Parts: sequence; C-alpha cells; structure tokens
Amino acid sequence: MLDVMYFAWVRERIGEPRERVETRAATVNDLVEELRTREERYAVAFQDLSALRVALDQELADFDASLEGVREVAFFPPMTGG
Amino acid sequence: MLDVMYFAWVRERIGEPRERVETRAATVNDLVEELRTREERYAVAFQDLSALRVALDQELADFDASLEGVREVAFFPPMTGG
Amino acid sequence: MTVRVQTEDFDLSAELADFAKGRTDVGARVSFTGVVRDVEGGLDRMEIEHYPGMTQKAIAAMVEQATLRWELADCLVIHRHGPLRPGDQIMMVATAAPHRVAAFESAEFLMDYLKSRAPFWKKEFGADGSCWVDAKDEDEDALSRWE
Amino acid sequence: MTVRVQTEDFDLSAELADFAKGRTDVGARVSFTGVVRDVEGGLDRMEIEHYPGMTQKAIAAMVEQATLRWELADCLVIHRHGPLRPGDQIMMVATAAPHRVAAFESAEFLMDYLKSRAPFWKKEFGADGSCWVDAKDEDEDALSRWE
Repeated sequence: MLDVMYFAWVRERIGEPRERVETRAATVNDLVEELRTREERYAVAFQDLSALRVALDQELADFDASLEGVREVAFFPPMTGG
Repeated sequence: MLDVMYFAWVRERIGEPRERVETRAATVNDLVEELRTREERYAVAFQDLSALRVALDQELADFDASLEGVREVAFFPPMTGG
Repeated sequence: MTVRVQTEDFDLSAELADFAKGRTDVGARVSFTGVVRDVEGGLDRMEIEHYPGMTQKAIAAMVEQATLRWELADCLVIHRHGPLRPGDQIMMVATAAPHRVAAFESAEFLMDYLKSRAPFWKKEFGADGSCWVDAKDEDEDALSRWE
Repeated sequence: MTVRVQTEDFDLSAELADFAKGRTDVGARVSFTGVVRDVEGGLDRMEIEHYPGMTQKAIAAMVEQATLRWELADCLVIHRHGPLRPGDQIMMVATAAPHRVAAFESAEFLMDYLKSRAPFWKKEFGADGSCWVDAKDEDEDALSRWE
C-alpha cells in the first residue's frame, strides 16, 4: 500500500490531492503504467512524464527508482518556488 | 596654480591635506617630479607611484594625463571603500 | 539557521533588524525579497500551493548545503504559501558571512535552488481566468552554476 | 536612485521598509550591508576618510552605470565615513528589479566598484597602534568580471 499524492495541475487532473494505492509496482515507472491503465484521468495526468517530477518519501527521485520500502509517492509539475 | 590634495597615508607623509601649488607641469608625472625635488617628505610620499592613485578634478586619471585646464589634483593610495 | 514556511506575511525590516547583529566576525549581510509581480496589469491574485511534509525539509537541506559550501555566520529563509496579491512579499533569504562574496553567493545559491527544487507551485488568477506558472528553462539552467 | 554619504548611522530596516515598495513591476529586492569586523579581537575602532568633492559624484556614476546595464526599478547606496566601532554598519546597497538576476548582479557590481573605485580609505586603531587597510588584489580582480 502506498500513499500517492498529487500537486498543482496533476492534482487538478487526477481530481484529488491524495489516495491510498494497492500496488505491487517495483518502480515509479511501473506505478505510472498501472495508474494509466486504470482510468482516463490518470492517462491524461501522466501523458508526458518529461513534464512531471516525482518525490519518494518526500525526496526528489527518478522515474526508474525502486519503490521498495517507500511509503509516500508524490507527483507534481516542475517546481516554481522563490 | 593647482589645488593639490592628499588623502590617507599620502596626506600623513606630506603633512597636510591640501596646498596651492604654483607649477607649469604639463602632466601628472611632471608635477610629481617637481614635488619630489622640493622636499624630502614629497620624495617619501611619491617614492612608489604604483602604490598611488591620482584624480584630476575629482575623476580618476593616469599619471601621464595632461594637466591642461585642470584645477584640482588629488593623490591617494588605492581606495578601500565598501 | 532558520527556515519558516508560512501563510502570514513577514516584516523584512524586523527580520533584518536582529539578523546576525552585534557579531564582530560578520562583515557582510545580504537579503533577497521576492515580490508578486503584475507584468501585464491583469493579475488579480496568485495562489501558492506547497507539499507540507517536504517543503521545510527540502529548504533545510539547501541551507545545509550552503553552510557546507560557504563560511556563513547565519542564514534565514522564509517562504509563504496561500493566496497573495500583486506587490505582496512571497519569500525572503538572508545570509551573514565574514566576507561579501560568501554572503552574495550563498544567497544566490539558495534562491536558485528554491526556484527549482523547493516544492512550491504558483497559480495566477486574472481577468482571463487562471493558469499555473510554468517553470523556466533559465531557472533550471541557473543550477548548473553550482554543480 | 539615491546616494548618501554621511557620518551618521543608518537604519537598514527603515531604509528597506519603503524601498521600491508597492511597485507591481518589481519582483526582486536585494540588500547588502557592510559591517566593521574585528577578526583578531584587537580592533578598537576604524576611521574612514573620504574625498568629499569626489565621493558622491563617483558613487552616482557607478549607480548610473548599473542602471544602464540592468533594468532597475530603484537603487540606494549609503556609505558612512568617520569613526566606527566593531559591529557598526559601514555602508549599504539596495537594488530593486523585475527579476532576481538583475537585482543580485547590480548589487554585486555596485559593491565591487565601491570597494576599489569610491574614494574611501580605512584606518584601523587597535592595541598595537594604527594602520591603513591595504587594498586587496582580489577586490581589484573582482572588477574584471564586469569589463
């Protein structure tokens, strides 16, 4: 079980800020594939991964990173702080 | 007639902050030569020109600059503002 | 070293009044303040979303990096989230160091990382509707200076 | 654009409180404050001498150069002369610009020029007597960045 969080326009496309996801995905890419096939809104949100960033347990990570031991995954667009 | 001003350790070596100098020196270098031969304190102050800066009418200049039309000459060490 | 993430405004004057004051080993203090701009005159407000669990940690890690890289006497980062109007302060960074180069560079380093690596997202609301502010390539490029 | 050369202290907070405030075209404000350091613990005071007729003009010319080089909404330079104690403020620069890079770079440009081209000379007085502060090669070198 993973806590999956969405921010900014990813959150708007998915339609909710967070959800619990039952998955055996080994990597972030695997998780994205799983979500994409679920519902149209995921397919839309995850259409272009180059426009997305991912954090694992609140640390920036790559899409090929392993999900082993991870409890929280967050998807969001490139950050615009400052 | 020139107003000649001295700052920082140049002022301390010359012993006064400013004086009126009667001269026909064509350039700053000529003026320095003239002053050097006057008295020991000038020779000491102007010993090493690479350690000095000069301003003509309150603008930084080179030692080979012409004194034509100049009213105020200032000698001082490299500046330490900020 | 202080990091604050908050919705409330901050008083730059008050923050700087006591920042690294009275320390005789500090020769230079630099501050940066980011303000909401209304470039085309149509901006009603901006809303800044953030990732509560990650924001504070991410900024603290940047501050930690800065203290490893430069000799810093102190460092302060305040970043707001929530709704903001044109002219409102968004965030501030302050650095104090023995020398000016360290104070300037560390403040720029923090700004560059905050821009592209702190989990904030800006949405602008105007007469023509709303839109998320895109990250700029130049902001991403600015990070290469520190690598 | 404001330049002040004075013996009195200044209130950084008060100066910044109103600096370029309420302008919606200003996204970035940077301030730098220079403070008297007592590195080895033996400094009693510093005296800053300047060239009254030239100082204001020289600094104004630097500010002018900065406004030609960067898009600046405002710029403030205050530099003190006379006797100063460790921990006292020596000077400040503040810049306001649409973007952060212009605000940072113009403040650094002004600092680099003030260090080596504004007619100030510092003399330190301590337990071991007094001495004029030497100009540093690195400060002269810093100017090459802007040529």
